[in-house]
Amino acid sequence: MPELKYWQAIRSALRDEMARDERVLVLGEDVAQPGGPFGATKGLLDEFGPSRVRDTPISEAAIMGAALGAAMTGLRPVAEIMFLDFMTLAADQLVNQAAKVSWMSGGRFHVPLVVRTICGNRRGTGPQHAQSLEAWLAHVPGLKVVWPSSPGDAYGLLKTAIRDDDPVVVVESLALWGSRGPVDEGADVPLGTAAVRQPGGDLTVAAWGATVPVALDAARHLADEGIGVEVVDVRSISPLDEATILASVAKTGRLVVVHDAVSPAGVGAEIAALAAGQGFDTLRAPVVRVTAPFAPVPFAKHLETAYYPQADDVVAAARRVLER
Amino acid sequence: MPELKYWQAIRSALRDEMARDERVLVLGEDVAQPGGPFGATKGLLDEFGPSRVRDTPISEAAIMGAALGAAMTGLRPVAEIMFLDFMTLAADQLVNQAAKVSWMSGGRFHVPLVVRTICGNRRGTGPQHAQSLEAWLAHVPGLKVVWPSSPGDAYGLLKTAIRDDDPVVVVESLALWGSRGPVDEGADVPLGTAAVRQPGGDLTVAAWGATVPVALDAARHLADEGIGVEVVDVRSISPLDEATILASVAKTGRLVVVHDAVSPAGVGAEIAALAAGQGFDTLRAPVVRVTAPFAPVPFAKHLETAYYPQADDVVAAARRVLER
Amino acid sequence: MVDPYALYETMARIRSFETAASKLLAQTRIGGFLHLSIGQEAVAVGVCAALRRDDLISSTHRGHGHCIAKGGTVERMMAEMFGRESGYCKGRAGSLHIADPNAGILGANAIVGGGLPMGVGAALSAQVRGSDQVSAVFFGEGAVAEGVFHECLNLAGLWRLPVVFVCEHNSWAEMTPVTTHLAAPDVEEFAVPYRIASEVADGNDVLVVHDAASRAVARARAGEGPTLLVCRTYRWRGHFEGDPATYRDPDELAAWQERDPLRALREVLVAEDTSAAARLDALDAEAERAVQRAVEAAEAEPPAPVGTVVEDVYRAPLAIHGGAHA
Amino acid sequence: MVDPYALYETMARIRSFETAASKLLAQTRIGGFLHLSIGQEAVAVGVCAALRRDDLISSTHRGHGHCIAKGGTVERMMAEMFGRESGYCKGRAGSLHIADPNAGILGANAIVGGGLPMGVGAALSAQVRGSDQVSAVFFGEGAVAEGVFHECLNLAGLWRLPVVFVCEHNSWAEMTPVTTHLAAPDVEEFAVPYRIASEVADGNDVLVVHDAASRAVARARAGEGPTLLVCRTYRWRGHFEGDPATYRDPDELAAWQERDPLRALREVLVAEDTSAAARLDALDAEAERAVQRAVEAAEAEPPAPVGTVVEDVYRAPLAIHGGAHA
Ligand SMILES: Cc1ncc(C[n+]2csc(CCOP(=O)(O)OP(=O)(O)O)c2C)c(N)n1
Ligand SMILES: Cc1ncc(C[n+]2csc(CCOP(=O)(O)OP(=O)(O)O)c2C)c(N)n1
Ligand SMILES: [Mg+2]
Ligand SMILES: [Mg+2]
Repeated sequence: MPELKYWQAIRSALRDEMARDERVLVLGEDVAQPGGPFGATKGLLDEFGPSRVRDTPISEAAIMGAALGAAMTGLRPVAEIMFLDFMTLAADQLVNQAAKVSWMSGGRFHVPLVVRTICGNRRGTGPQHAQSLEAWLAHVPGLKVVWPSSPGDAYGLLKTAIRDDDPVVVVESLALWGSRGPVDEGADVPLGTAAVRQPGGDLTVAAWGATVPVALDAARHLADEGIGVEVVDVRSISPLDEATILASVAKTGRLVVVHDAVSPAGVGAEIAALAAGQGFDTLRAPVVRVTAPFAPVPFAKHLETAYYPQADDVVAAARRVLER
Repeated sequence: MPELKYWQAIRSALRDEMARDERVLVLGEDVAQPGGPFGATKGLLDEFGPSRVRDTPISEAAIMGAALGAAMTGLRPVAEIMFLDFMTLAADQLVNQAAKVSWMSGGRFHVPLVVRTICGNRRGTGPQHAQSLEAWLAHVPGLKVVWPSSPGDAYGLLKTAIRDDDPVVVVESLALWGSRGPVDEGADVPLGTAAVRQPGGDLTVAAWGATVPVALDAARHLADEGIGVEVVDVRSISPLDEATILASVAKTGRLVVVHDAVSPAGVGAEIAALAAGQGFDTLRAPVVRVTAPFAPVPFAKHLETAYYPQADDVVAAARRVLER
Repeated sequence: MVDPYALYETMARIRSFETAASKLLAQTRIGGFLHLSIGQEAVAVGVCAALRRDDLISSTHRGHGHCIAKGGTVERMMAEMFGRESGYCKGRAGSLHIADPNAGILGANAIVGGGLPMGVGAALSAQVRGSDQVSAVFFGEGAVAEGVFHECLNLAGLWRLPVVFVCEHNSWAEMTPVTTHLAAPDVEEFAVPYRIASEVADGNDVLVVHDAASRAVARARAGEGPTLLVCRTYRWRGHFEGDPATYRDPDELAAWQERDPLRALREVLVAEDTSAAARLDALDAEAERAVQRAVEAAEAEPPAPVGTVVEDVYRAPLAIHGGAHA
Repeated sequence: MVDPYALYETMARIRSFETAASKLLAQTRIGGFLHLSIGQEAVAVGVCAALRRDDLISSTHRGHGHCIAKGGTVERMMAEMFGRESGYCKGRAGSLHIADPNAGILGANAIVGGGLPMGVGAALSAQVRGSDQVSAVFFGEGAVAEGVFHECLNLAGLWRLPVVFVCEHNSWAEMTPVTTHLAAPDVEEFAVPYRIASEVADGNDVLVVHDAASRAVARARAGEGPTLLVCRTYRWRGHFEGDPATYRDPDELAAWQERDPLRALREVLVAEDTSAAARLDALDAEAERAVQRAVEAAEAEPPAPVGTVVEDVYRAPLAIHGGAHA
């Protein structure tokens, strides 16, 4: 298995799918000639030509909607919305249109659309380039949402997303852009599945994207003290893999959720609610959410570091939960 | 105390605040000459003139952003975004701009902006005019969000919102448009407070907007069986009145949340997570969320009726929780 | 050459359909928001007659005419208004969301301007696939104030996409006149800064609309890029059924009613051929019968089963979260 | 009459500030995304010199020049880049978000086109309050593809708001040339369908920009409505610091560097007056010293306290939900 960087894995998935299926089209700001704002589409223009790899104007709504229309009429577009924060500009096209077309048309139109977008969290990009808006996406029927935390998943989830017949938003972490890992080009990663990154019996920590390394770090600390943390990489934000999360909570009885989004009505709330609902009988301690404070994302490095959950915060939360 | 209809209460609050404070400005589609798509701004143009009461083009982003700029420079605008679904078109201006200006400017600019918007749920308006997107708003630091369930609150919350120095989104229910109730023009309703609409000792039902009557209805049914339901009208979606909700759960040990939004990452999840976190030790049964299914809002009356939570659904959920 | 009787027939079918829908709503036999295009039929028919069946349209809240003209059947449309499973949206989404891949209808739309990008996307698809399909996108002049209109013109202009932007310019957006919602009413001027072709047509003359649309479609099909086609017309009814339209001058309405697109075409045809009147009367009668049959059939069907409301959210069923019975 | 030496002085301050910022970033003494306007100073200075202190501007991701020209101090701007509490955003939001009510700076902005509506809103406010304040809104030609630009032109045209739309047309949006992102590069043409005035100015000639801006501001102040002012210019640096800008032809850059706005003004002044050179050299030196002092002062300050990051989210503190220590 080759080792690739996160962004190379993305590029590799795009390349492989474009080679396999001529219906796949890539469009977005700076994706063609420049090869992507951060390199993830480098080489595609040369290999697949200007019809299938297109630089767009700075028009997020039109990018999303044009990709939608193309998806309804025989193509399988991969649209790039440069930063997740800019999804606000494409929100009508995504939420009121793309997500509803299958349902509204009585299942007669399908929308094999992939939207790639970057979350700039933990990379000094500030309040308008680093918001974690996955909860918005999870709240929209008709969308699927994934957030890979490793090059392997970046490859596998994107590939599966492109082959899926429904709109899938793939959120990518700029913070993980240069991280390396094995990429199995044969293996698909099914949408809708979480992955247990580390088994453990005392406590479940659920995380995704850039908080997975944070959770694993905390788990290592706690392992030194003989505490077994099960780290669940949620990975599929919508649909949630409820079974895997509930099974872990059933085993450990304790749940901490870590995410970079703010807390109110975040995906952490959904996971906590799941535990408080179907998981209630197995829950032995309060569910603790370790999240960003209810404030925009600061730019200055030292403030940003303090803003996002760190391994220490997860360890502290774990201790509180384990006291019980 | 006069009895007013819900929409009349809104109009009355606008009128009173415009008369009191000449900085208050009303702008939106069809709000001036036509008096609002559903009458809530009737008469304001005549009384306050075309400078302060403005019909806009169909330009949700510009409406929101122009109101923001006006709020930053000495006015107190009340912008109308006709339906909550259209907030998607103004989302950048609301989320990336208005909500962050105070924080980004180091507290030097303030944004005394009110955004009024209607949710068309339970009124046959279909998939693009009836979404309950309050969870999106609750997830945005810098916004306050309220949803009145009665004429009294429609008046009181709007008035308080106009006097507030932060951006407040007021969601109004078309389903309650013609409902009547007493309006105390002297009393302010503070933002950030829930209201216990009916006390009870056996079970807490949290609801807002058009599900408050549903919850009260269910409570009446259960009262006949000797079951005491405490109905909490959440009313302030952000910030949540955590104390009132937790106090009720501490008393009853059981929580059902009812809302018209879909379930995943909804405000119901937040309230369930609150119970599973700070409220865990008082919780004696799983938290049940009674919500719309994970699908767009149907147009046909019989489908819409089945789609939204009804009193029977709340009663059934209550029974399940009370078995424990 | 287009057959003017075919144009008339389609206009009559739209007129009958909407007249029936208006009555059905007044009788509460159907529900929902109903936006009628009575008086504007010539635009829908003139444009769609210039299209092939495999061409695509994207429509609006005032979309019955577009859908019928593009080949949507009154049976399935009526079934949709009644909330029947045989409706275009399986009865769940209503007249604001009619869509049909077989007839090339991407969808009506309840978001002003919301359908423009998908129409541009269909044109993009045709271009990428090397097909000569054309996409026509309907919108009211009110949608010109939505930013997305401009994003679409720019994209279509840049990529020279085979799309015809059809503005149904009826001078009103809900209860607000164009003088209040556009800085200038001359929508066709927007073609200039985007370097796209434009056409202005009398939107109440179906032959004129058809001519202009045919030129636009021919350009698109030949790879010569988009056209902005502005048709001035007028809606006879209120913004939606139930709107008394007290905001507008009755004389304004009366003047436009004088220019009824059906009557206008009838006069042309009758002037050409004395037997035309009878033929047109027959078409009127047949249109009404067809709609009547559709109403009866739809009404006789059972309501769409309640369980179907959670279907088709995704192509393959997912475990549905939430719901009242969760 | 505008004092050209004052114009020069401000351009020199901007040039010094950004040159220093570039070095500080390269030395990792500061962090963040840094978009420099070196080469474009004449637009910021020409426009802002036509404004009063109580007029308002709304700025962009490339906003240091606008902020300095409008009266932002290099001390507080530099403190912001260093993440100090004395910075304009209390060190929390960085150079992309500088705002100052006292200097009439509504804010820089990291969303392309995001600042346009608030600038229009400031003009609306002035109109409603009966003030004669004017609002100037800066944006790049890339923002013309964002729908909100058009919504703003329409609204401003309709209401004849006192706003000047200033397009800094540098022919590039990130790594993409204008030919790829606009159907036509002639942004000034958008004034026509909105019936607003337009001006085209050589964006590297501060006197020309100032003249055009002064006319636009005068119209706005007189209640004659908005102007679209398009200034052709060029950025010397990459899109952001760290971008090697390999996508563009070095000759293109070289040609524009020949037209350095500071040097151009210097040549004019020296031709008029032989003592000018010394005076301008002194201004250059003073600009550099001022920036250097600001750097030293900012660097000497302690980092903004970590707790301040949750302040000012609301005017009155609320119970903050969540957070790592919840
Ligand atoms: C985004 C959005 N904003 C507002 C509305 C409410 N609305 C529905 S139709 C309409 C007027 C549309 O006018 P126009 O585009 O001219 O079409 P017409 O009704 O005249 O055919 C408005 C404002 C909406 N449906 N969507
Ligand atoms: C809504 C949005 N889309 C995309 C971006 C990424 N982005 C930042 S600057 C830029 C190019 C802007 O070009 P232009 O407006 O011409 O300004 P210039 O950089 O040339 O000064 C882009 C695409 C963004 N910040 N916001
Ligand atoms: Mg109209
Ligand atoms: Mg540019």
